[in-house]
Amino acid sequence: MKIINLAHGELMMVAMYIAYVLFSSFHIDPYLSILIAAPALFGLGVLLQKYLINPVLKVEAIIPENQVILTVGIGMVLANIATIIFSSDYKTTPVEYATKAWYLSDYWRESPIELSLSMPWSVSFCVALVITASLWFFLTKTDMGKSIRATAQDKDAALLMGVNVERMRVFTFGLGSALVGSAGCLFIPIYYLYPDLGGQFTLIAFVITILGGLGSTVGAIVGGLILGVFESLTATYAGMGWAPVGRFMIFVAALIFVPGGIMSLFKKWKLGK
Amino acid sequence: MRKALPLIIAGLLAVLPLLGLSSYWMHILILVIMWSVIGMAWNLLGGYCGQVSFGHAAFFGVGAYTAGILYNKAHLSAWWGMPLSIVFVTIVALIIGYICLRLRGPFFALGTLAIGVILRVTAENLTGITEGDLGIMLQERTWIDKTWYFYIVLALAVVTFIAVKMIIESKLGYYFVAIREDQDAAESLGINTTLYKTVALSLSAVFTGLAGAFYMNYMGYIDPKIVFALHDISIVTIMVVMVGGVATYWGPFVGAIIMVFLAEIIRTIPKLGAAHHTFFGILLIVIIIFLPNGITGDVQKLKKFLRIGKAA
Amino acid sequence: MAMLEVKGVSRFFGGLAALTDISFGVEKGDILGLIGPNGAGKTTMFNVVNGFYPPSKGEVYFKQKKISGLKPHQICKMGIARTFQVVKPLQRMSVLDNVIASAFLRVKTRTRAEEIALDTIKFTGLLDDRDVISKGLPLGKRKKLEIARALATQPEMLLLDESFAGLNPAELDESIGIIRRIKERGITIMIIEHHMKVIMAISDRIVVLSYGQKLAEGTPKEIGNNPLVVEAYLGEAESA
Amino acid sequence: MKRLTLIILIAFALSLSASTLFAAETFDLVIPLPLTGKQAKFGEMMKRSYEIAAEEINAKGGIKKKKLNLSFEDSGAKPETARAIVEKLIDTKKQPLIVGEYTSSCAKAVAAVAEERKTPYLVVASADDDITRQDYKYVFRQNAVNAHYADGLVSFIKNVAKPKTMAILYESSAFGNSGADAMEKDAQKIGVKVVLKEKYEAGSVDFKPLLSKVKAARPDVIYMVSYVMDASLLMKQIKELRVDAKLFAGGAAGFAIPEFIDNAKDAAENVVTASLWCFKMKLPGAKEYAEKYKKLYGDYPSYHGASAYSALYVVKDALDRAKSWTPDGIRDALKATNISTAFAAIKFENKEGYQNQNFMDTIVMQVVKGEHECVYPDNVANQKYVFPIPTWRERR
Repeated sequence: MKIINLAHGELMMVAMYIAYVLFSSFHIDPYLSILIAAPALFGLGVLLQKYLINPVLKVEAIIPENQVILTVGIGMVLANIATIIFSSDYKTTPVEYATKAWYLSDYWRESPIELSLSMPWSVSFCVALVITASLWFFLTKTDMGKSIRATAQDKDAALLMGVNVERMRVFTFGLGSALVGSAGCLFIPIYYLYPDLGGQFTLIAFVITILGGLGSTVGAIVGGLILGVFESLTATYAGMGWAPVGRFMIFVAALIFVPGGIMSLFKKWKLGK
Repeated sequence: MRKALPLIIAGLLAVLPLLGLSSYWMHILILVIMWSVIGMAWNLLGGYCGQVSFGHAAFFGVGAYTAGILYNKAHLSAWWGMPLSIVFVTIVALIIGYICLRLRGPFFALGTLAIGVILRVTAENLTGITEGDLGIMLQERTWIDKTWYFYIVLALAVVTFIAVKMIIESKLGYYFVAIREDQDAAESLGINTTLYKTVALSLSAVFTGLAGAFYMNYMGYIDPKIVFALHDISIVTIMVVMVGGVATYWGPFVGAIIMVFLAEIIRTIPKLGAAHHTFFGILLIVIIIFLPNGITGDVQKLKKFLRIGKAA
Repeated sequence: MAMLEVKGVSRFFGGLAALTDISFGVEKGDILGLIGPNGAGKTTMFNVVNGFYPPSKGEVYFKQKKISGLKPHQICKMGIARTFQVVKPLQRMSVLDNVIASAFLRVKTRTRAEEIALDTIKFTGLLDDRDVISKGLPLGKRKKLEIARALATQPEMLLLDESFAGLNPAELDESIGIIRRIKERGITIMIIEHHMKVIMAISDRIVVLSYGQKLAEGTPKEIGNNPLVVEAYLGEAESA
Repeated sequence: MKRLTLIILIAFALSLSASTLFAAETFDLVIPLPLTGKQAKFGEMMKRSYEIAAEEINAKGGIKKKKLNLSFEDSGAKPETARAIVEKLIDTKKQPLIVGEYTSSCAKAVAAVAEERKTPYLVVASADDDITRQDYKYVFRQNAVNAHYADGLVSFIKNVAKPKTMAILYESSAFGNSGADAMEKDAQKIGVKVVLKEKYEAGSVDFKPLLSKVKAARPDVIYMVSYVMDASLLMKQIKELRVDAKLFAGGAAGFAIPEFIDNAKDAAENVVTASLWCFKMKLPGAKEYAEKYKKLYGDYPSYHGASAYSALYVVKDALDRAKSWTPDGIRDALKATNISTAFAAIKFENKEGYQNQNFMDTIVMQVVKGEHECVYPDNVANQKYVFPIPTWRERR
């Protein structure tokens, strides 16, 4: 949709607080709270887009990036409100399986290598995969999804084809918020929570999206994988203190050399064939 | 009257220390003026040339570290950082410009944001040069009294103001605005957009860096998380200009007054104090929606708005 | 001697050819009309000459110097100015400031630039609108502003991309007058236009493009009689 | 326009007058703290502790019959704001002494102002060595310096664990850096070889690349200097990767707060950490304070809170003794401080290049059956340490 949302991490933070409240008051498992947090975030996203971002897109201003700065303001407000409500204490949802893991050597005594698989990480991974797959299906196979992609590609053309661009924007932003909301629920068992947590994850989200290619679901996965591998490499060979430098270097490099992201390379390669 | 306004304001500011203001108010004034300088610098690039940078902390930090490293390694007075920061900041600006200025619009914003973070982490890791996270502390600041700091930063502000005004009213200014309005059109009118964007970036960076070098001298302590801060420097810079007025001479000054002075007042209101981020977040949102060019940028709208309020 | 020479220019986008092996020349002081159906590659041709796209193959020469591969601003500095089909005024600047900005190409001081700008504005009939913010101008005046801005760079050659599209008859006549007077100043012109009558009336020579290929070249008369052109383009246009 | 100016003026006037009206019968103390931003958790904990102490002091008749009236100002962990607050306290509120702040960078800014303005400043929880190494006459620090944070732990390592090798992991911050450097030196002194010393960015999610390196280096001791929750993530992932060592040791901060155990759960078991204080240690007042805190806020405080709590007693003691409530009078009184508090015995000394620094014994806490216990040194310990510790596989 070409809307840059620097409050993305803060939205995730909101979802994590929802999961936290559900867990601590009603003992609802964080994974199950997706069912509540995602729709709630969808609603929040819709409201934000409808009453704040869409109006700004229409306002004529000298700086076209007003919309980006607006989301900074939204992020500030969300984080500060969270501080006021929940104080700045660190919260966690201490689920039983938080430190469970499966070990290869437990099943196979003489295994030559020690392999381990963390349970919450694996569950989060699988759920994330399911969500991504359904998103991909939704965007490519359904009418609504096609309208969204049309709007993203060419707003004016979509308008001419009878797509309600504004509604699509609102819906998409809601969808994006719901997704990041689910991510928050998947994340809370392996991480922790405090009001200012958002910022760093907004940045990581951008790195991944740009790496993979804006507007590409598969690209996001590829981008995530590349970033993961690259970060491990910098951490191993240059030291973990340098990992953020690696992360943002590859980001800037991608912005400049592969502006369409990795997926555009694939397309080119296919075309070339 | 209009022409004399800068003189009057500079004059008024210049006699302020003679009134025997407490050192607390002097501190606030110094911060207001320092932020005006940074705001004016950002405005040159963002407001006039249309390149929205989310990484001005990079230049602020390099300026501050130039002063800090000179003091720490070369055992010179940190004041040498002011002239020398011009050189270093320009070099950094040229490199950043070479990398980021080929990006357009929001991608430039994201690119500069990333560079800001890269510089911070680099400063944290190059412990041999920057002392890393331990930061650099001046054993003794030059003066205890704030009057001289005030005049130095005021002089810096006046120079910046005049420079910005001269630039904007010259060929450069026309070119900057042309680039902001339409990069393709500007290019086809014979404007070397890459060159002039780099010029805008470098000029903006130099003034920001000077403010950074001043900060080192004034505050006496820096570390990477302070001077390369994404939120506390880069984003506050944008807010100063957005709130005060985009592409106006006085906007950054008004913005700095609001962001420093008003922040100070609101922060100290009991109970509500902790919510000052909410206040500024909402202020920013309201301004972007209703006065998208800031308070001085949309004076007409503001006047209309206030008049309606009175009538009702 | 040709002012501008296009030699075997091709331009591909991905796998698609927008221009295929085009060659033609523009004589000094002439008006060359570039016509062809939508999507024929006319604007792409302009973008190649003007430097927005480097040609994939072939070269462009201006006054015997190779300009293909140069940046648009370098080409403009050498003396080729252009207008855009979709007008690109510097929206939040006044008409005068728009023109001053381009006048700075050849002069250093603001006073000189303003003199040139005022001259140009007078020449294009925009004097009364000089303080209007260009965003608020009606289309006809914006088209004139495009021309004024291009002229203020004091070019030797002017590329006009559909400067007449969307004008009412009165504006049209006025614009034709302006172009004739530009020609009188000795400026070479290359023009893209859909208005057949206009193009036939003002052009010295015409090049016809179709699907990225050169279909024909000649005087308006020759073109009017060329059966290929009539079939591919003119006939179609008249029946439409 | 007029209306706007009016509102601003009123707000401004209110903020100035609010605290000066009742000055006669009370002693006003404004404490700068980070109440927003990433450090707010500690600011909050300290704020609550100050409040508990103030209430106790007032219940017993205040300071020289004057009610201690506390208020707090949020510095957001920004040095320039901290500086502004302190300049205001000294100038407009004429506050004769400064207490507070949390981050070392803010404390450095405040210390510089305090020294310049000749107003005593009591540092409560900022650990950076440099703060009391500047020849400052007016800056006092009651918590240990970072270089000594791990003294207790080092002696524990030397006398109990007796390792040959050590890996040091630390977060990228002033606290992490100086903590790691100090441990490296100490390790050398006790003949332990540091096989790996590596830094990470605070707030990281995935420590596995780092831990794989640790695993390959097979150190006997893994020493980690981490703020907040990085500590629990590190231990969780250590457990997951089954990185075994004779001893997992933390350098205070993140390892010493209750959230560490809440979050790391069984992965926290047997981890030892340096600490300045533990509510279970044998120290009069410690337990009472901790219970009061727990009753009000549902959790036990860490040493940061205890230090803040005791700071007010140090202040009260100094004010009681001070010949005059002027900056110099209070400074002289502080200089002569010699009291025992719920945090530690406090006495400001000049030695080892530090000025007006309180030297305290630091302790070792260990997580035993899901709770922090004070295990070392023996004279304050409430329980015997668990050593050697089982491997991860054995714990299953």
